[in-house]
Amino acid sequence: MNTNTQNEAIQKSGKFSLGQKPILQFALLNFILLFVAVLPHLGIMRFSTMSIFAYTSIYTVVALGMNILLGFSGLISLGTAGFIGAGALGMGVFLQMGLPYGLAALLVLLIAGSLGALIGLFSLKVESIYLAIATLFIGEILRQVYTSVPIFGGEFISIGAIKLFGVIELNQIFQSHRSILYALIILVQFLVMVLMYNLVKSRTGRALMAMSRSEHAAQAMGINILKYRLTAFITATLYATGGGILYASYFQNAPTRAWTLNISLLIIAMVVVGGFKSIIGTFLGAVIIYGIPNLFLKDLLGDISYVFSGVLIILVILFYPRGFVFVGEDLRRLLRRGLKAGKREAK
Amino acid sequence: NGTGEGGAAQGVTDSTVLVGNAAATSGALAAVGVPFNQGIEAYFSMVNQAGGVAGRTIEWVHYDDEFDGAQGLTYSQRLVEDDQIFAFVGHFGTPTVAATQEYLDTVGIPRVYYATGLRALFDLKAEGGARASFPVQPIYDAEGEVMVARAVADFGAQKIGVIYPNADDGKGLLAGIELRAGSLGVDIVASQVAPDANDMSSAAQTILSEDVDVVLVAANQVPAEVAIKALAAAGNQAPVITSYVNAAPTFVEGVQEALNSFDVYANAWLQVVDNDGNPTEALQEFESQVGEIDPALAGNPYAQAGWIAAAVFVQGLERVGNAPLTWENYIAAMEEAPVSIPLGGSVNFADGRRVGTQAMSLLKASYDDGPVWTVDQPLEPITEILD
Amino acid sequence: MNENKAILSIDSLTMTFGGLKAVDDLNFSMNSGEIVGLIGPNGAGKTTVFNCVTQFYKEYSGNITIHGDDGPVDLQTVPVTKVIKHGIVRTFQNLDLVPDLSIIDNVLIGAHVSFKTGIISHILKTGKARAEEAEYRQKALGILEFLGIHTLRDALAGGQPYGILKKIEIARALMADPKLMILDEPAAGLNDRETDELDRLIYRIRDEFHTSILLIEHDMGLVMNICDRVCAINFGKFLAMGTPDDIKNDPSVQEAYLGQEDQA
Amino acid sequence: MAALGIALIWKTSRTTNFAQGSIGTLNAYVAGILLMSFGWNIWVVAAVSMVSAFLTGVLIDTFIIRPAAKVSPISKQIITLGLIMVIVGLIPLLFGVDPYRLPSFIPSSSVTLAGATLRYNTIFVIAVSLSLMGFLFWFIKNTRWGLAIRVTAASESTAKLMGVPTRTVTMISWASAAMMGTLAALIVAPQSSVNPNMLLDVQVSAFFAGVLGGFSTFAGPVAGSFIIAFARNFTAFYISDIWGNVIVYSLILVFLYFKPYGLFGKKIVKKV
Amino acid sequence: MKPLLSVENLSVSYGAIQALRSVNLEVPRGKIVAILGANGGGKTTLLKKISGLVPAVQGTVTFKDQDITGISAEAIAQAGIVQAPEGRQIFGELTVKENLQIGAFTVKDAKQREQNLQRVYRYFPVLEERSSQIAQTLSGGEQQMLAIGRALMASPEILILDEPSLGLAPLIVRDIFAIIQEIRENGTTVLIVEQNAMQTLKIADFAYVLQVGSMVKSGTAQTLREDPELIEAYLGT
Ligand SMILES: Nc1ncnc2c1ncn2[C@@H]1O[C@H](COP(=O)(O)OP(=O)(O)OP(=O)(O)O)[C@@H](O)[C@H]1O
Ligand SMILES: Nc1ncnc2c1ncn2[C@@H]1O[C@H](COP(=O)(O)OP(=O)(O)OP(=O)(O)O)[C@@H](O)[C@H]1O
Ligand SMILES: CC(C)C[C@H](N)C(=O)O
Ligand SMILES: [Mg+2]
Ligand SMILES: [Mg+2]
Repeated sequence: MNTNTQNEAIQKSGKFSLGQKPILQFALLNFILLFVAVLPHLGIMRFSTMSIFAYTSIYTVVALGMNILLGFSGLISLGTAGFIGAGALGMGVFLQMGLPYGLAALLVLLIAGSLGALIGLFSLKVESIYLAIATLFIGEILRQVYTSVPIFGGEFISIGAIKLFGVIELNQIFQSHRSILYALIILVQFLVMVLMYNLVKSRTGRALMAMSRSEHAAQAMGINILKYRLTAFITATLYATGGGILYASYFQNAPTRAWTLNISLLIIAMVVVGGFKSIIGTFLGAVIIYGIPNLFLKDLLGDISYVFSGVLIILVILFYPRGFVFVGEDLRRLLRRGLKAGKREAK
Repeated sequence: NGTGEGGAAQGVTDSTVLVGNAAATSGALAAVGVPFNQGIEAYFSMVNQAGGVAGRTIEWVHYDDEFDGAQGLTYSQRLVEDDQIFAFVGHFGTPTVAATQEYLDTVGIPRVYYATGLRALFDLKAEGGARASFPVQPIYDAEGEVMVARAVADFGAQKIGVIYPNADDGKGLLAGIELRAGSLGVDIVASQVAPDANDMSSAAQTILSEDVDVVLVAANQVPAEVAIKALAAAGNQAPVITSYVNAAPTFVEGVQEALNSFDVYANAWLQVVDNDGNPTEALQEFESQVGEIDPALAGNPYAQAGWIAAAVFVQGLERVGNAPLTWENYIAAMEEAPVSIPLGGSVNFADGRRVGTQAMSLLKASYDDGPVWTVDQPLEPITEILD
Repeated sequence: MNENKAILSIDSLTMTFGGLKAVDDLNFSMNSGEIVGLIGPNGAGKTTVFNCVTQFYKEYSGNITIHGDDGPVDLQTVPVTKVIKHGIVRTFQNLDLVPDLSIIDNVLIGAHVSFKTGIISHILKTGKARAEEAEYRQKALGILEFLGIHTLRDALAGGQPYGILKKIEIARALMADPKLMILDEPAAGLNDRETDELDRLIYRIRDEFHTSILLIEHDMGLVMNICDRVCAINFGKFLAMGTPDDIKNDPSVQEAYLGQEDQA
Repeated sequence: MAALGIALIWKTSRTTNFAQGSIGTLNAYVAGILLMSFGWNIWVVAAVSMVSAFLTGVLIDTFIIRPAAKVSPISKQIITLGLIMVIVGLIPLLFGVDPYRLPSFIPSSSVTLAGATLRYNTIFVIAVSLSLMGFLFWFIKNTRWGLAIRVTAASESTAKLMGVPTRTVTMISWASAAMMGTLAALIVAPQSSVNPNMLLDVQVSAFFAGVLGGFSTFAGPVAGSFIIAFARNFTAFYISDIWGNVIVYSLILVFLYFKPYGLFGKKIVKKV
Repeated sequence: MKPLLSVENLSVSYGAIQALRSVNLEVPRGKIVAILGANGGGKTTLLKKISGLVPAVQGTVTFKDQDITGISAEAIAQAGIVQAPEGRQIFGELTVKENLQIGAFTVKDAKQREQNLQRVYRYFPVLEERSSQIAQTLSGGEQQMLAIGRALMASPEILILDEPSLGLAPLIVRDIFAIIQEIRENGTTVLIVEQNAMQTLKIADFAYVLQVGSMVKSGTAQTLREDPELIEAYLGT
């Protein structure tokens, strides 16, 4: 072959940017995040800052589901907010009915999962912008149901302390409980990251990508488009609903009016800004979209922080069209260049 | 947490007292949150310039919660735990107030004035930490009752139409309306609308087809305006009464075309003109103070609300005077006698009574050279209107 | 190898688009182990025939039968995604790969239906799932080696030269252990030397993977070199079928497709 | 109207412009401030705000959409989301927090037609949208520049190879979309008021109208708009306002399932 | 005489991959110039650069004595350099006729456009038959004809063809080569990339060979046709 030199170059540059040992990366990231639970007790960080981290991770879980759709399957949903709402309000309703936490979560996931399957069915018929808007319909319908059906309480359902395994009671109004809740969220985030990685690196991940990038070849290779659309949508709704359950567990309150299109768009923004198909990138996306404005911008800029959040989204997309996760590559390159320069100087 | 024994509470030093709130000051609800906070700041700076209260100046901190309850809770916790404020002044918005109620009750920190009519604030006999809660604005249920009482007493209505959005405000008002209508034995024709609808013509037609004597527009701001426009388009002629929230000049401007077909009234818990139609002293003071920030704020009802929130809080401070500034003492001071509301009547917190202001007037909208609300019925205690 | 056993037979196949008869009452069959070429002018309906065989088009009339291990099967009763289970795989005239997957992962897509472990065991990465994944990865690597592109295995498919992309498509098809491989213009875009290489490759595929091959090609050099038999069609209709020499000398084929001998 | 603007951007960039409503709102504020500070006639104000809408569109195209040429369509949508945040955030800073009022184009008089009262303003609105729709439809379908717009949407780089000045094409379409959004805002404003959220509901409806009618045609979104408006009023009147929406949306979903490309949309055949 | 188009010292990279290394090329007016070479040699990249679709790392492209290295693709097309690109890139959702019409976007004169259309229909009658068919549903070869026809619609000064014979039946391939000659007779300069080397060298005036991004041979078509090394290395037997 006369293209060998180029091939090597391709091999180097074309590598999936998850790094060599992604699972280790996830472990490391979540381990560091776990420390956030401790810092406030040492007086190094405010508890409310930990809460911001908690919501960032909750949104990460939701956005990971969106990445399965958007990044791997080339599908889109504008109804995500409806499903986060389903998780939160569903927990509210079931917990108020006195169901144990685990059962309530299971039921909520089951219901939302079947709704996701319904969308999957739909997606076989409807494509591109029509699909996007069909999901927007579903989001809108859910939103209207939440605000009009009396069992959702009109404005909100107050959940209060949650009971795990019937014994451990966690009430977010106590700081130490908040830390435990936060740690649990990080744990779930870690699990979700690992499971997602395994999923997309398997036959299913390949099938999802083939389905969206080369539908005909996929069919010829025996990939059943319906089955994988269902898989994609069910997974995404389960993640979104799971995020909603975490939200309800941490916030211990389930508002009915919060689940607007805007939330769904922000979730998509997390994926886009962070990086399609990248798990770490999705987390970075959530940090940029939710974390940074709440951690820094608001304190620094006050009321115009909202404008800057918008500017931030636009800038990151302009400079990192493939996702902010590629900042890692840039940093590494800079570092290498710096090292080289340093060596040269040393000589 | 909270109160140090005998000594001062958190947020209190010899020369300062720190208070704050979390409010929506960005995004769509900035239109409410920004002037509201400016009203608060205007009052505090007036007090501070006059040397503060009992030797302490008032410091003020606020966070933007984007009208999101989760952020509202996070920032409220920051205010309590990290910034260690003495009290919330002007706790803002249904989502945040709803999400923080349990937490703040547990902490027992004083909250003076809620910028919402959230029904859950209504409490005839508050105890424990809930006693630190001091709602000032009317609560929707109570105002709903007033609406019906007015319709019957002042307009002799037998059959009353109601347009209400499917939200806490609409539902609260409706609950009050139904309660009072039941006891007065009048008929109600209620039509529900979506709070964000741009077109309420079908609701308007439903009401009109029933031939009602008075229409109650049980809604806030934009939906109320949309509803009144829809009523005009549908050919309504019956008088309309709407919520106190709408008793602002800009609202009249919005519905001015409708005034050709029927009269529009609004409840008001504030009285900014005296019986001769001249601006009250309280109003002049308010206008001159906020005018320093932005002259446009003078007619802004949200700025007025913020102003009131700060004023009510300061009255409590003044009552504590030189006694140790603790939560206990503050709560006792607030309960000890009715607190007067600048631009309005007064509010009585005695014996754990937490029901908001108890006096309302009736205003009538007109538009000649500009938008005006004129006093149709003076400020009366709710109990008297209801009789 | 049972040379004369039919593997695919097409009986009075007709496929219309609106008013256009893209395939018109076509009959031919091929035997197991055979390399058969399908030729004809542009728009003759060749790709359409492939699409009917692989069930991308289902509204055809006539019969397409695959003679597999368990007797003849009417392909029309088989959903498009199950065609591969009857040993038929294809490549595409306009390449159809996943650009943002590595080459080896693209090839692994060809093993999609072979996996026995399910989604749950993949998510949990059970030992079985791991072993199976490794097994197919090994197999894919073998095929890439066979095609001489194994050094590229971890490169992304997108941005590779045309010739490499064609080989990836072939590798993906081979992953499924096909009994019948259907190639749509495998030599298009290759230069003469690369086409020579392809000649030999196709033979080796037939012999080492024990498969029959049906191909469409406009490169007459390739067709005449490697095909056991050639079927020519025009305007969707059967024109002639026979050995390459028969076809080369068939006047109707010359007129419709090849042009006069002296210019060829 | 809003539906048309979205359809136009969809045609030219394969991007759905979530900021359509916000751009319209922004320029409605411009109209509002002109009206308040100078007391100009509503027609003049409308004309000026259309010019400012045009400029907004051009600015957005040059500073945001153009540099993002290499960005995937979904990312472009997210850019428009960022735009919403910028615009909604800027409005209070630029125009203060008070809502503005805009009068109707034609004062409130009405005509009774077959039992239903129609205000002249409504008739005017319908007439304007229909003629604009007709013109656009004709333009895109039958002119050289219309073809250029469609080609740019399909593949910008190939369009360039054909000598199509794609920059101008996208700029003009963003500008006209901004104008349509603004027109929608000016039409809606008298019904409610000029506030940052005024077009939220309208915009969602516009999307719905688009799918119902079919995005690939220009008649579709308009027909869709009228059908949805009618169906909502109908169910709202006979059932309830809240459930009305839910029912209408669900019905449309069912409809879409059977006619995935909308009333007028055609299925695009893909060749293997 | 100065060449109509010339490329000097041109290098192009895709990220880490260098696709062209200091390439030189001259295209004289009224001639057919062929670029040959193995897969991945950089032929398409060179054509893309000439059309302004990729940025250069170094070097210049000169057309009619003007530096067009940094000019936008549409300006280059308007100046008269038009390409039938690799992979056809027809507008699949438009009809055949609309595809042809957009090809003539730069032609201001309606009469001229009509003339060009008739000429394309004469070359490829099947396109006239299918003028209202959605381009996506054409057969592979028909799409190829459409791509070539679309480029011809622009009355280009330089016509660039990237593997025009790809997927075409032998008879049509012969037609294409005849058409290319006819186009040259009419005064259009042609720059062509082809795998079909021998046939191309028969009609070309000059030829270049690209290997792994570098120009390794160039000369008149005549000399290259007889170069044994070339026959051995790139053209096969
Ligand atoms: N979906 C379709 N709708 C309309 N016509 C179609 C469709 N698909 C194919 N055709 C027409 O049917 C005819 C046969 O097409 P097909 O793709 O089978 O040709 P082919 O023999 O493969 O040609 P080529 O060698 O050029 O690839 C062509 O004229 C084509 O335009
Ligand atoms: N978009 C791209 N991204 C990355 N690498 C690319 C891209 N396009 C081309 N390349 C690489 O650049 C080199 C030259 O490619 P080019 O397409 O110019 O070759 P070519 O001579 O036209 O080949 P072919 O005969 O396959 O058409 C190849 O190694 C190819 O892999
Ligand atoms: C904007 C707020 C001050 C008022 C609003 N109606 C609420 O209930 O929250
Ligand atoms: Mg074909
Ligand atoms: Mg090439």
